[in-house]
Amino acid sequence: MIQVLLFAHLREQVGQDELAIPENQMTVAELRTLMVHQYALHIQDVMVAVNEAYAVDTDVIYDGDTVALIPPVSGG
Amino acid sequence: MIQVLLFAHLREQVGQDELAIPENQMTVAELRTLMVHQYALHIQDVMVAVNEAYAVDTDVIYDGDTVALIPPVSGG
Amino acid sequence: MFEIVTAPISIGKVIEEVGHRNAGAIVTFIGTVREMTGDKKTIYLAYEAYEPMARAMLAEIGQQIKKQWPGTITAIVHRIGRLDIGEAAVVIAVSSPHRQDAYAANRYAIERIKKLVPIWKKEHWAHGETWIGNQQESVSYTNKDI
Amino acid sequence: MFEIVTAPISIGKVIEEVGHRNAGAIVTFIGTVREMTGDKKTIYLAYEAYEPMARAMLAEIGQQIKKQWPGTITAIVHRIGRLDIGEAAVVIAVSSPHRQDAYAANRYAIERIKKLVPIWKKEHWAHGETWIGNQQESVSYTNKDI
Repeated sequence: MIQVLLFAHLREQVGQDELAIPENQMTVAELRTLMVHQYALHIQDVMVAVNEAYAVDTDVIYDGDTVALIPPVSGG
Repeated sequence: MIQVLLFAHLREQVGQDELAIPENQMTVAELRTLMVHQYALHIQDVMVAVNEAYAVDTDVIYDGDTVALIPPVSGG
Repeated sequence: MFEIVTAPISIGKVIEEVGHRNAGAIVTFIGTVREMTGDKKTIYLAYEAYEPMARAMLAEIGQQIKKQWPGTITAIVHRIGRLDIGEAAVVIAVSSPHRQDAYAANRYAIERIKKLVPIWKKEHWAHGETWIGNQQESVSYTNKDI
Repeated sequence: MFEIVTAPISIGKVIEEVGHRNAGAIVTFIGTVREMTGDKKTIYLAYEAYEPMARAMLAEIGQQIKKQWPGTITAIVHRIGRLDIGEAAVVIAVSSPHRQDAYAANRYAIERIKKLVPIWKKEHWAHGETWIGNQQESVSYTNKDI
């Protein structure tokens, strides 16, 4: 199981602040594709963090990892 | 009479914080010469302010003006 | 001190955190909620964060600063939740023996925050609300006019 | 607010002075008394000023900033008299709708102060005292070792 955290407009669009993806292993790129197809999210600008660190498309996500979709930030 | 204010090491060197110069009119350059000859002050680095504004050597000082010798500043 | 808080930020405490006997300069940046952006009037802002990651990244920025400008000490506090006009959203304090480093490091901190730290603000305008989409504050990617 | 004072500076009050509804950024510079300069240990500093001219020049720096960076508001307070290690000698606060201007204007203010405003500091070391001779803090022109 992979936990996916949602923030800002993604959270509002999906209507919940996290999703549970029933996978044991997938790449970040595969997760992106899933988000687009299954939830119709626009995530070109969205960065992905795995266990609180930014990840690239080829990084692998494992069962138990916490993934976060990070839309362009606007703190400060 | 021209009042000359002294600060920092110049004040300490002369031993007083102001001088009264019995002149009716002189240039800044002439005042500088006077300070060097009469009080043995080293004033190459010293700026001169007349009535609280920085002045150049050719500016004229008149009776009643307040002159200040401004050593290199070190505020902040 | 690298914190995400919900209560008003005590600017004095953030400054105290970086002051020490060999600090000759302390530069602080306070990001406050501005009323007008162009001709749009903000009523209030709502900030949210991915808190554990945001906190860790603030601390990491502090570490990078210490490496790049030795002798500096940095503290960063970012507030989340509802913020009204004039309130401080972020306070960054950097102390240094010399002023050049304190300015440069402080500037670096806010630029990194605006690029990388997972915090988002939603502007509540007079006639709608908008998630602000990037650190340049120019592009928004959703705009739900009510 | 452009002042020469003898009492401790309230940093919070200087910041409040420049905060307003359209300030998105407030940058402050606090110049504090540093203990070590190279391997020399400062015990305390004594600042003196040509007060009326210093005050007028601080206000003039504020005017120049307003012209060069429209929309900024500046406040500068410089303390004189005896200052101990860690105490604030000068506090400069600049607010601006956008942060770049606040940093640039603040930096400009301290550079102008260190070059032009008639304020002098005398360092009291463990083994003597020295009038500090220029804003780079590198050349002293008298050095009365006791």
